[in-house]
Amino acid sequence: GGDSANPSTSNDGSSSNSSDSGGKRTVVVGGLYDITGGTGDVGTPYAEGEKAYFEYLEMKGGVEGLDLKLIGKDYAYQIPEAQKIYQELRDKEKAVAILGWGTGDTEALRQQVATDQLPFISASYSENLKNINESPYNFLTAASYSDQGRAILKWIVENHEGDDAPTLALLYNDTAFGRSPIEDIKEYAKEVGVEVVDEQVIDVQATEAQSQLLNMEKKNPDYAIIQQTWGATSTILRDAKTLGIDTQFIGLNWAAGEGIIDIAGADVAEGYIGILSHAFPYEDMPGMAEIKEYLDAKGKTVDDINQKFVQGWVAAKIMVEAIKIAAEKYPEGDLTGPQIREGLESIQNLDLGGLAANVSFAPDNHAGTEMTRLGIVKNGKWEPITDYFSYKD
Amino acid sequence: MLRVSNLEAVYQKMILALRGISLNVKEGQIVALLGSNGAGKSTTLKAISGLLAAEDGHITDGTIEFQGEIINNISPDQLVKKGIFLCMEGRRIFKDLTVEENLYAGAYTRKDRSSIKSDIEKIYEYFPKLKMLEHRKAGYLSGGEQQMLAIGRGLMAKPKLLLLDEPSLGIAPLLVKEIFENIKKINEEEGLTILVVEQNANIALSIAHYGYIIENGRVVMKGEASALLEDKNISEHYLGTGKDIKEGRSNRRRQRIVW
Amino acid sequence: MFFLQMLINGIVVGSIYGLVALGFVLIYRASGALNLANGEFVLFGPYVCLVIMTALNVPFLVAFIGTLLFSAFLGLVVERLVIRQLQNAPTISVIMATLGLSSLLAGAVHIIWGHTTRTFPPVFPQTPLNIGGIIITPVYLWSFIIVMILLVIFSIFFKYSKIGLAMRAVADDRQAALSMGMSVKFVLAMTWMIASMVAAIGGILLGNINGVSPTMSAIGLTVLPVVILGGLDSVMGAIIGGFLIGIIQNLAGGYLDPLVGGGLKDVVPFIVVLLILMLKPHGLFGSRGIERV
Amino acid sequence: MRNLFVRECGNYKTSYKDDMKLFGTKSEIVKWLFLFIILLTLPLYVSNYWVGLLTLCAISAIGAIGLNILTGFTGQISIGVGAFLGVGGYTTAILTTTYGLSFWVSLPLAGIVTALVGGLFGIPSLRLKGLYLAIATLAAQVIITFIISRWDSVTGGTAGMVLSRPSIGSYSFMSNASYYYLSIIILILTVIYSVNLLRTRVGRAFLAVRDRDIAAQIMGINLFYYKVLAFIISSFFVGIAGALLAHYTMIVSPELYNIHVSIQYLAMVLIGGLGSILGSILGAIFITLLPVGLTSIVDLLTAYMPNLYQLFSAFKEFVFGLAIILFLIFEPGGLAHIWHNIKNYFRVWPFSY
Amino acid sequence: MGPILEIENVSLHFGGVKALDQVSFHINEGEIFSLIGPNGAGKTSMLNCISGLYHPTSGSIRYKGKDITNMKPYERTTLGIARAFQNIALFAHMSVLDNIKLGRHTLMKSGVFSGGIYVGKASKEEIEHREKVEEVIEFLELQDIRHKPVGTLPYGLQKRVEVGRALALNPELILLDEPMAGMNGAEKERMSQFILDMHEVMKITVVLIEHDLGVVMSLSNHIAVLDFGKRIGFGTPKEVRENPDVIKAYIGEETVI
Ligand SMILES: Nc1ncnc2c1ncn2[C@@H]1O[C@H](COP(=O)(O)OP(=O)(O)OP(=O)(O)O)[C@@H](O)[C@H]1O
Ligand SMILES: Nc1ncnc2c1ncn2[C@@H]1O[C@H](COP(=O)(O)OP(=O)(O)OP(=O)(O)O)[C@@H](O)[C@H]1O
Ligand SMILES: CC(C)C[C@H](N)C(=O)O
Ligand SMILES: [Mg+2]
Ligand SMILES: [Mg+2]
Repeated sequence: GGDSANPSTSNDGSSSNSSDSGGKRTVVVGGLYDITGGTGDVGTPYAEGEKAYFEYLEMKGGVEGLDLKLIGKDYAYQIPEAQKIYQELRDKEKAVAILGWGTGDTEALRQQVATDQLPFISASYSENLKNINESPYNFLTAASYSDQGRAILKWIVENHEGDDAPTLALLYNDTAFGRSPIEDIKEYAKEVGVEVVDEQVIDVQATEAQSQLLNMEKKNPDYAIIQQTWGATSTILRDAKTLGIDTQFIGLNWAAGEGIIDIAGADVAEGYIGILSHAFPYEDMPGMAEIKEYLDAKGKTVDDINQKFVQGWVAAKIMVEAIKIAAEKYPEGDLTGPQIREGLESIQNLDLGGLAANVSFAPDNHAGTEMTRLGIVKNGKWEPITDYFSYKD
Repeated sequence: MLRVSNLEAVYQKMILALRGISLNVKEGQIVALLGSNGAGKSTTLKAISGLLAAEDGHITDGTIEFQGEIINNISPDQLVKKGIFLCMEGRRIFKDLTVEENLYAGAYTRKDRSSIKSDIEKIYEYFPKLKMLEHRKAGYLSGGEQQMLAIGRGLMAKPKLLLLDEPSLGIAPLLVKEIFENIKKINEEEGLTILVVEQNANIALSIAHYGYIIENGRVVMKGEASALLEDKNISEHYLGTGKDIKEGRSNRRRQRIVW
Repeated sequence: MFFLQMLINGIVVGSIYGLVALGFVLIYRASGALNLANGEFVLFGPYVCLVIMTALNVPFLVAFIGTLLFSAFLGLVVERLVIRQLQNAPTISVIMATLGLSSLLAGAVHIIWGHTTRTFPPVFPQTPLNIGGIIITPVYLWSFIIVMILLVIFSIFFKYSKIGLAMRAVADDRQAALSMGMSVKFVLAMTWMIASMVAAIGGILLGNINGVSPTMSAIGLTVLPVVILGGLDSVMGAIIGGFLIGIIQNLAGGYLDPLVGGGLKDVVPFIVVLLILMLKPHGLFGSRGIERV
Repeated sequence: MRNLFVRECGNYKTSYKDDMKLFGTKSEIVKWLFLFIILLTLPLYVSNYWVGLLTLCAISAIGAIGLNILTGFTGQISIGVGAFLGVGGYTTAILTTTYGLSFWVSLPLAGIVTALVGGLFGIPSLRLKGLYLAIATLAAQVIITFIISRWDSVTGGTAGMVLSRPSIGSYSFMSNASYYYLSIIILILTVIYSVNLLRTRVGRAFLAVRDRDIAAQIMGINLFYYKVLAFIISSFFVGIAGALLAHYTMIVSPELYNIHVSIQYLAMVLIGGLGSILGSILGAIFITLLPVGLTSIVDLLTAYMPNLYQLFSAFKEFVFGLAIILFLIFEPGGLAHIWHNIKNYFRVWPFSY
Repeated sequence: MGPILEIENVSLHFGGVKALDQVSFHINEGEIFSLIGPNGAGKTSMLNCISGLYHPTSGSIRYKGKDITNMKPYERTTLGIARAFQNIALFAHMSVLDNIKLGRHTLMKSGVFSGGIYVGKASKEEIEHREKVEEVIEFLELQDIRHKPVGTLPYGLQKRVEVGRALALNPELILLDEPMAGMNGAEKERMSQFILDMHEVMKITVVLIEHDLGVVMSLSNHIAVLDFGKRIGFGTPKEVRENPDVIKAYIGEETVI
């Protein structure tokens, strides 16, 4: 069984890795989702996006010569559970590639993944995963958290008004996810002449953050970068408004998205800036055509999905792209992890139709892109304020 | 008033504690229930007051009839409302409640809330020591003080039938006498019916009208209290030989009284 | 000023803690068990309230009362189906059962309402009050008031009502309580109903602050130090403990965080509790277990 | 405070007595030998996936036995096992990765370091009891993980550390089967040790401390010593389990050791049976495999109704809770008790109706 | 023989309550000594001071000439002081055997290592002490119920197991708090005889709290009487019986003994 993009063939028992079911080669991609855990609010649409892309492929007749399946399971954002499910995907479902989720579990699995030679695309854009030696099978499909931070710094330097050097605070939580970009941001800030005046740790599940914000206020930073999820970000924005703090808050990609406006309220979110690593459904991008086609077939509209859905869709699409390349290159026998890795590594400037920055990989580069863009909440809606750009430009 | 017939009870579905007990308590009487350790006295009282289930015990046969109604399957709190109250063995006072609160707890099911206060004063008259300890947590009381409290709590309930399980346990002799005199008095003045389990057969029979002796879960003897008092076997078994203990030792080893 | 603002913040946040802690105390008093599903009881309240408000389009107050009724019912169901079945089991089994319950209820919430965060239509005024430079959000002020009212109600309840006495008796010695004619079933049912309602109130206030999402149930664990600090069986303790932990958290956050690189807010309550317990093993107001031989 | 472990009435557990009978008769020795052989040959006939799961079960069982010594036998509830697993895991991570020590040296050291840390957090047991003590161990959980995630220079902070599988000479325990053998042998040693310990003097003292500490004192038992000793012994095994787990998953990170882990372990000993070694093992298996079983059910269901995946995931959570509750209601004695009932049934077998 | 235990001006206060008030007496080695008095007089509190569960507010306690006033309870056990409680304090779901074996805790040695390994030292010790335990079981005639969990036994038998557990300590001084409560005449006689055997055969010094005056008078060599925490009488049974204070507070005028 398993959650399958291909219901017609999923009944034959997924454990068979037989190279022909109807003359097709079976390729199983494993998925680790957070549906019921702490990040389920964004994890659910993301997982849906991934599944949707596989369903869409199926709808369009699938990939030539392949029987492509996505088998995903909920690990509720608990690392031990992720490890168990990963084993299940590897040993029972015979997955040859994985679509993952959190920073903690992705990092926890990276060595195992390397040993098992399973290419792994995670929703975590932790800079650590770029390191080819430590994580030879991990791939990043959007700008890393650190690169996002650097992009923000670049934007700040370019847009800062006033004579003094811009000052910056960092707000994050005490998890692998939260701390991932902090050192890099501090280093880069020094480079570009932004002064990091304060750091505050705010729990992912914080229901208030007043003491931290008051502390921050003492340093009176011009900007504050938030590396959090929707819940904590909304708490920060709301408390900041309550306390009348006029710092410009800027969130990394998980601290941006529709949820902020929904939870914090449009008036609180107004003026908040965030990294928009992926397109919103309402943005008129060429890449949206596919999604709309899929939604139409399902009797849904773009209002039923959000940016995180798009994000999942894109991750799945990149993985499938790599599988296609691998399948072409190795037309015989079962597709293996290393072959798919090769496929990924040969992706060059993959056009995502504006849904995200184009990605390229190489054997010595698993970071798909450094490009990202910024947006602002205006009239209760996210609006891009830059195009995709790299801090290196 | 209370008629127990052929009662059989087991604990944990395997330990047979009562093997067909029958007894009768008439309204206004004091009935004494005697027997050695493990005879099933406490079990009988628990069965009557519905408290067996809490120890994983069950009535497997026989009936208990109270004022003409079969009460085998009535829950203990209902039974208290019907007027049966058990002063459990081992005191079982509420340790974390004060002495006064314990007495209030005894009166839990009473409707006449107004007279509770004065009844508490009455208990303090019976047991002046308790008055001194009024606001102390009951858990700190000495063994005997706890026993007084347990009896007092039973009296507070103003039941129709009071079941007392070894009220004299751990009570100093002077007070034992006093307690039993009080029991007698309450019985006479207020017509309270009492079924009392007691090791101190002498004193129990001296105030009781009727007595039962049970061994191994069966009634082995019954009769008017006065008659039982005079029975030689009984006095030897329950009151001791009366001889000096030191003298009677040579022939005591492994001797068991078999009924 | 900074200090004062921290202090006030602590008190207002603490009042929510106290409210949630109260739910623990109630259950503990009647059954000696820690209700580890308290966080999930907190969760149900705001969801139900939200549903009533939006689906039936009734004003908040009506929905609020409806929620209380529902919560009482939920408490009753839980007691009937779970707690009552464990009447003769050791307390630790009951604690474990509440843990199972927490997973079950969380699952139920997920099934019914999904994972997205919802927001309350503004019930309390949104503009913060500025009292001499100290800023307070009205929701917090309300929770403070409600906590105070509940403190009075429960103190009176435990001291003077028959059921209050019965609750304590039942917790002390169940069999003996039965022999007093106390219906253990009734007492437990009452307790769970009340505790569930208290949790719902806490949840609704919390939902008004941060929106409603399944992660809210984390408050259940957050307030454990509060309950312990105050003393497991003390209503007063729960509330004062709530204030204290709220204040300590904020002061630690305010003054110590900058020294250690942050993150103390969630650790400090436990450190404080550990220290205080070494001096007062039953919390500040908890009653000492009685052991006599 | 009331004793949390005692029922309101006189039920009793017989597991302690049954422990005494271990290896009693010839036929029992044969039986255990048989079981031993089955355990050792298991990887030959089950899939690699199952070998992996069984390894996790074995490792959890070691930790659960450790916790049961503390909670089941000595009556001190601990909600800090997660962090103690972490202490074990980090100790071996630091010793092997940073200092290049061999796994075979660092494994016992991980046990010892955890034992010391456990003993340290056991000191409050001098004054605390029951739920108050339980919360003190919860404090240990919070404080230890906080320290781990902040002590960057040693622990690598929130990013964690990477470990490698142990090896002897050039042979590395990289395969699932080899690691399974390693874990199962350590589990067997743990079982033998703890069964013996608990049926002798120290074990009786533990039980005495659990049931009536005042009477225990009069028996000459130094309460504080035995309470802390229980923490130490318990933590030793938890530390060993943590180290084994760390080398198995080859990573340690603070998020791996959160309170959910602590609660899972508590569930293991409760579902398995308090005060029962066998129960700890069964409980570990149950809690490790239940989610796996539920996942399979969810998978089955979604094959037919793919759109309801979300619902089924939540359903899994729901059923997990339900399973625990039903379990407690219908078998408060735990899995160990069920096991005994089955055994008794077969003992009298053709004559039981 | 000289005093084995000397109580000197012992007071014990709980808040305002004076459970013991300047109590002094001594107990001679090898005698049966009884402590009597009305309920709440402080008898159990006195035993608690002797066994170390309470520490006197003032005063001192000497055992064999050694000051033990501030010793921990478990340390006193090793000196040979054993105790049976008024409210039964057995380990309800352990067997009679294990309960009594527990009494031998201080006499055994196996620890964390030898116990865990079992083979060798620990197993030898277990078997050795099992024999001692069986002696106690035989002495108190508990053979039939050896393997029963104590919790299911009737009250009277539990009391006997409790005494057995104390005996298993090989004590020199045994403190018995109302060991005959809840027993009928015949049963009391049997318990009395056990006590006499302890005293005569095992040469144990016995301290007895008991409300049954008949038993007390016929067993004891000396008696101390407490009332409201004060010592109101001390001496041989005869002296005590004739002490007017004692008669007034405890025995009652007309009680015939
Ligand atoms: N909770 C229980 N579980 C199992 N067996 C029990 C339980 N309570 C009592 N019994 C058994 O039932 C029998 C009768 O016990 P019961 O307590 O009724 O005796 P009793 O006459 O009151 O004795 P005593 O004078 O010692 O109080 C005894 O053999 C006892 O072992
Ligand atoms: N821990 C304590 N806290 C408060 N008061 C106590 C404590 N222990 C004993 N007392 C009080 O001290 C007094 C003496 O108690 P004790 O138990 O020594 O009496 P006793 O002589 O053994 O009486 P009994 O014959 O009833 O057992 C009692 O009034 C009791 O309430
Ligand atoms: C929602 C996020 C917290 C999850 C994210 N993918 C991570 O890095 O962990
Ligand atoms: Mg009895
Ligand atoms: Mg006493």
